[in-house]
Amino acid sequence: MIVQELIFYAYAVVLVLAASMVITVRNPVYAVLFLVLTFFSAAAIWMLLEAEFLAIVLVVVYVGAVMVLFLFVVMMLDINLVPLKEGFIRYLPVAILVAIAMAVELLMVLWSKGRFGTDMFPLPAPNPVGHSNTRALGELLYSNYLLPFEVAGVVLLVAIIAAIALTLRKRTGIKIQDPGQQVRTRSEDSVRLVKMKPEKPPGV
Amino acid sequence: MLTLAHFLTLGAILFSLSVAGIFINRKNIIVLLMCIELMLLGVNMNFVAFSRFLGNLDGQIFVFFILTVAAAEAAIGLAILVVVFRNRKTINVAELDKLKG
Amino acid sequence: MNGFLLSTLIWLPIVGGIAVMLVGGHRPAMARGVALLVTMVTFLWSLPLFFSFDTTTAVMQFVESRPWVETFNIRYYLGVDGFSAPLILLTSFFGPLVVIAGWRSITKNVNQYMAAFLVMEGLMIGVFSTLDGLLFYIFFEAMLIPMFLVIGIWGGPRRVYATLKFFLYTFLGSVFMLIGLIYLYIQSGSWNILDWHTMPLSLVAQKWLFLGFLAAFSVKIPMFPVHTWLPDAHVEAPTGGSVILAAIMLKIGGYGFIRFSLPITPDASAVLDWLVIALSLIAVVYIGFVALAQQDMKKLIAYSSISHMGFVTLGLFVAFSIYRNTGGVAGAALGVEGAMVQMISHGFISGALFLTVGVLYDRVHSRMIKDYGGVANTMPWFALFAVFFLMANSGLPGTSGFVGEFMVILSSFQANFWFAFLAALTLILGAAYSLWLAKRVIFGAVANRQVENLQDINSREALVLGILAVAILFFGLWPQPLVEMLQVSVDHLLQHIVQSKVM
Amino acid sequence: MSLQTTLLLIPLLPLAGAIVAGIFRNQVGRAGSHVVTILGVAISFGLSAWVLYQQVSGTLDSVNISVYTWMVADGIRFQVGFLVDHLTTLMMCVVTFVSLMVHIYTIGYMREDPGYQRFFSYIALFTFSMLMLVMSNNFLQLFFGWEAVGLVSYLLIGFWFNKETAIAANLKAFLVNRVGDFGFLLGIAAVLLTFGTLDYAEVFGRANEVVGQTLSVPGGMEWDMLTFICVCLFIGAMGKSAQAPLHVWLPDSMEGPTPISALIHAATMVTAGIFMVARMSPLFEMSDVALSFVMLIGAVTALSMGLIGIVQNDVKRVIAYSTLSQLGYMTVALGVSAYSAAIFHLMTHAFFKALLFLGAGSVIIALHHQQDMRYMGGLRKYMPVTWITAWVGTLALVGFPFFAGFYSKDAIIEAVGASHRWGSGFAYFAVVIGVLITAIYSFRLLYLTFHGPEKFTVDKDCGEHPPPGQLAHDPEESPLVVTVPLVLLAIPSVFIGWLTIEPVLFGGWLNDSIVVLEKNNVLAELGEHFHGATAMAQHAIYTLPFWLMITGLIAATLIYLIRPSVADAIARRLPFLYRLLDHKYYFDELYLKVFARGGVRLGRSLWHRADAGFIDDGIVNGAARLTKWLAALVRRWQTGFLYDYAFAMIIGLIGILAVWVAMVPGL
Repeated sequence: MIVQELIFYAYAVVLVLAASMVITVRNPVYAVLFLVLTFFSAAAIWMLLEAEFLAIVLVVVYVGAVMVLFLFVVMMLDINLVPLKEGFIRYLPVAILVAIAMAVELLMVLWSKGRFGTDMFPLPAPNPVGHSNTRALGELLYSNYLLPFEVAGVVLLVAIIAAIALTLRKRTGIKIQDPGQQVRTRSEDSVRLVKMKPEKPPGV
Repeated sequence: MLTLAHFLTLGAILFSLSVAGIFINRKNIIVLLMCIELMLLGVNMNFVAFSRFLGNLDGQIFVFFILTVAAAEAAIGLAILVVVFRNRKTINVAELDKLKG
Repeated sequence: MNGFLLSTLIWLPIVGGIAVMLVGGHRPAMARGVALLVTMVTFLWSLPLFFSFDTTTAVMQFVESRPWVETFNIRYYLGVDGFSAPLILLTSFFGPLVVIAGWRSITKNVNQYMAAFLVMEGLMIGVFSTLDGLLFYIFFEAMLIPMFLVIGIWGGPRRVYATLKFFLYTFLGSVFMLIGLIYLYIQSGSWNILDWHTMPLSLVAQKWLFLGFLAAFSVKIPMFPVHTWLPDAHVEAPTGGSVILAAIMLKIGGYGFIRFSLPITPDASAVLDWLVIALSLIAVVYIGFVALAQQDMKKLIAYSSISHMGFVTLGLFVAFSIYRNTGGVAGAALGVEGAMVQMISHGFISGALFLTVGVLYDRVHSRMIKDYGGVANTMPWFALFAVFFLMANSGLPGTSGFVGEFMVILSSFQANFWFAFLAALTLILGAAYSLWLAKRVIFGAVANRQVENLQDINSREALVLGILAVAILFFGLWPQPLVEMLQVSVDHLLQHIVQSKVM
Repeated sequence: MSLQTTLLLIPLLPLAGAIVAGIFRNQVGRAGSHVVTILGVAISFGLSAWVLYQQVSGTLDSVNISVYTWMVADGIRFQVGFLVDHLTTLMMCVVTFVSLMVHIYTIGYMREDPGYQRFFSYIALFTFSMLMLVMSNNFLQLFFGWEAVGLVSYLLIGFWFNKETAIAANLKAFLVNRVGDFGFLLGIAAVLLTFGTLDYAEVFGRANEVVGQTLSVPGGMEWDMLTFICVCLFIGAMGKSAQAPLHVWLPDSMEGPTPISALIHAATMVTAGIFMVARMSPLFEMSDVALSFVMLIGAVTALSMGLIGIVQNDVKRVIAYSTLSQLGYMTVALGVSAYSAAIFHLMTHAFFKALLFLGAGSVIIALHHQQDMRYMGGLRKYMPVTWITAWVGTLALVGFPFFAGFYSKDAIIEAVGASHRWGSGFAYFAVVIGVLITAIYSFRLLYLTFHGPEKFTVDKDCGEHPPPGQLAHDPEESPLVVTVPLVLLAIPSVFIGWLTIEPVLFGGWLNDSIVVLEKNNVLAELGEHFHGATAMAQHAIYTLPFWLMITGLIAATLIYLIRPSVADAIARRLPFLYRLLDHKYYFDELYLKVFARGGVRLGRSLWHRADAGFIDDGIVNGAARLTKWLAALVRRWQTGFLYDYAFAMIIGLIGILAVWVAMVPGL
């Protein structure tokens, strides 16, 4: 048990520190990298909670795809960083105040009267060996949650189309082929038949 | 001994940190998006923890959907960001005031 | 024919207005012609309201009733009694006059101008003839739109301010009325105004309703202290707009008191009559003084209108004092009839005065008194009419302006000496501002070159002013036909309002 | 021709003349306009005389007919109708006769005026209005006539509307009259409240039933109803008959053409108040307080206005103040219940005062519209007819025995002397001293105008608009259309008193219209000592007024004819008195400052402060400003930046959490 606690605290500290760095570092590239670290730590803690599938998904999908997307964007755009950090010092006290206020309120709820302690939520037994978290999730997802699952798919599709539609730009002044136009071409457009009198050779 | 409260506390701290992040990074839309990701992570943490302590997988299903939607959101958000940057040559939120009357 | 008389009167001008609109802006002559034709036909069509009117009964006549929105029990319910019939006649009478008055002075978008007036005429007739609460509200509000356009498009330099003020003022008042109407509907399950008349109501409910109606109608009439929209609206409105505003629209406020406040909330009226009477007397005296100080002819006439309309509200509400004093209503009918006569008469006189100012404005393009002087030298016929109308405005016996004031003063004397005393001050104040105006504008040596070059009124203007002068003189010398129309309805109203409706 | 038609024609013919001359002025032309109006008034006079003849001969009683119902409201029938009794007939004859004379005179006086037709139209309209007033059988029509004569008076004073003084005067006249009418209307309202009808016959018939009724005035007062009615009605009379302090309009009304001054502001309209009070004698008799009030007002007017007349230089204004003073006499007579004497003086005064005005007008024409007496003098040799008729008029005015004015004025003085009414001592003093004053200003006028050295010079080259006191040619006697009316008016000015004193005053001729209570009947007392008109005149030399008149004559002769420097010396010695009189007791200044300017200033300040300032700017625009201000305030939060909204959300979230934390028990 003590091992688990140690792991938890270790990762929790990393998580919190990384998250703090995300919001404070100057360079967005670093911020993304710290965010990646945060997600890794979170994944580790989820492993502790025996949510193996989600932990892996977090790492693979989130870190592998979304964070990379972030990195791409950050690096692709030529961002002038100076104005973006304006007001950082000015708002820091407010931010700290708000954050502390929020944290204190939340913690007051969480820790008072042992509402979320072992009395109310006893420690669950570890899953038996051979239990597949992925399988359990899959069974649930393809039965009870089939429709939301499909909808999620649609959401992703829409997101893909939207992202493409948004970023696609029609560039003028470049030579590109228009396949539609090529296919629509008819013979009349390309060949013109002209009737003309035969010309007499000169001198006849 | 790890209780539910530990995990929830971690989520709450994550959430509070992301709120502070929104405050101090008000100008930088990229970091704002990241803060939102952090916030979702905090929420997801809660879901997973509850799922575990209640022995109910529905919470994880929910996290699954949240991840989906968050990915979609990040994609579209970044797309918008790119378009904005292309048109306005800045992602400074303070300068994005064309719609203000 | 009687079955559709009122509907025809409402819809003929509205349809005619749309037709005029469709004539298009490039054929102004045709637009004027069609407008004149429509208004003339409307006027002739309204004459049965006078000749076939049964003066022996207070029940509604020329009734039309069919369901409209059955879910909410809203009906298309029309009918007239002694109060509304003269006002409808007044409205249709002014139709052709306004068209003729705008014959030459309006050059921009003639068809739209005429169309606005025709639609307005139809809507105003609708206000006077409807007996369904919601229909009344719809007409009451819809009427604002053409007026808003008329002032806003063909008005003077500050027209935007004036229209906004006019619109917001009226709107603010009528919203309170709408709340009252909805309350009445919820209580009675009917939109029928006549049902509301007989429906018992608690005193508290009546008070709130009374205040709601007061908000709507005191703005419309207008009463002190919600009168300040009127001078601005008048000053900016084109002549025709001023005429309709003064001659008809203000009367809707007085009519509202008669149709809604008094019969629906008689107990509240009796309790709160002091409020209305005090405001009326303030209007008579205070506004009289304010009118004295005006530099702008239209403003002066506008203030004088407010002062004169004070007599209407005074006449309507002295009944309660008389009833408290004597236990009977003898003498009260004089007040209510006086109020009605005053409304009709004020329609003629203020309309005529705005037309005379319009005649000058068309020539000199100024409404300021200081730009005139000695107009009688170059426009003798005009001076004749102007002095006559101003005399009528100051309540000279023999003109209709006298009759209403006389009746109201007689009636208010029965209620309270001081009411009559203050009201009679108008004799001095009215003469002072009217005749001082005459002195500065009509009389005196020719003031400037523009006055020197004035042309006297042409036959078209003479016709309009002449018709009004005849009307003013006729009702001054023989008000009996008008009073006869009112008599039974007034008696019925008075019998009704002295009986408590409190459950 | 039925009686009703006759009576209808009497007022309607002048009206028809007025309409023709006014509306069709261009069609009928100048000659047409005077023909048609004179014809109308002449027939009207003829018919009036015929009615009078019938009544004198006893074939016609007093008539009360209704013409049409004006309105029936609230069960009260308002009618238009005629009450033609002896009083009315007398007035009708006086009005139409003087009017006819003035019409004829006008042909000459207004010969060169461009507004010729308009003028005839107005005076004919006036005749109509005045007839409607005197012939009325109810208060409503009385009020109609009352205001209508006021209207025509307004139009006529301002006839020369290019003259700034004229249009100021007519406005003043109308407004001051309106002050009187204000009281009059309240009086009518009180009559209606008390009697429930406005018909003379019914009201008078029930006058004694309402004695002691009170009018409760909110504020805890109880006023005697009849006194209230009478005082209110008399306030109307004070306006119309120019009694102090509502007299200020009459002298200014002299800005109108002279025929008007004669017709309206001397003979007829200004006496409407006197007529009205006499007509209402059944009511006034019931209230001693009201009668005392009437008498005192009259006495003050008679005395104070005469004094002003002495210092005036404008010939018409002197006569105007004389008219005021004489109206005061009539009012005093009313106050002591000698209504017949008032009416009698009204009649004689109408003739001789019209004569004096027309004579003054004749002088004014001769001097090319010069009205200042300081530029007259010695005119008798140029204008003999005018001079003689002016002497006749003056003698009648000062009450020289055998002249018309003597009988009427002496009767009034005697009646006041015999009265026991509260305040009659003062009134007696006023009317007796008034005789002296009348003599002084009348003879002063005569001397300055017709006698003494010529104070104008004749200069043929003085141009179009000569300075005052210069004439292009010698003054000439006026044409026949002017002198004939003078002569025709001079005749009754001499004889009418002698002829009619017996029937009018003591013969009970007016008994069918006038009611006098036994205790008030001073004329009956006088009647006991009356032994015929001639005897009365002979007896005059034993009375104080006669010798006062002679004193006035001598004083005026000394001061103004023999030693003109004395007048200036007196004025210098008594500067205060002179200034007071010269400024007419400062009434004009007071009214101008307090009422006219004060009213306008009040209006302006109400307008700017209350209307435009408080309501419009404060409340109306204030509401708009408040909305705008609030919107601006709120708008500042609406930055348009997403993060600001996000902050708002977060802070809201924290707030909700805080509330939740605080509310949930046990936390």
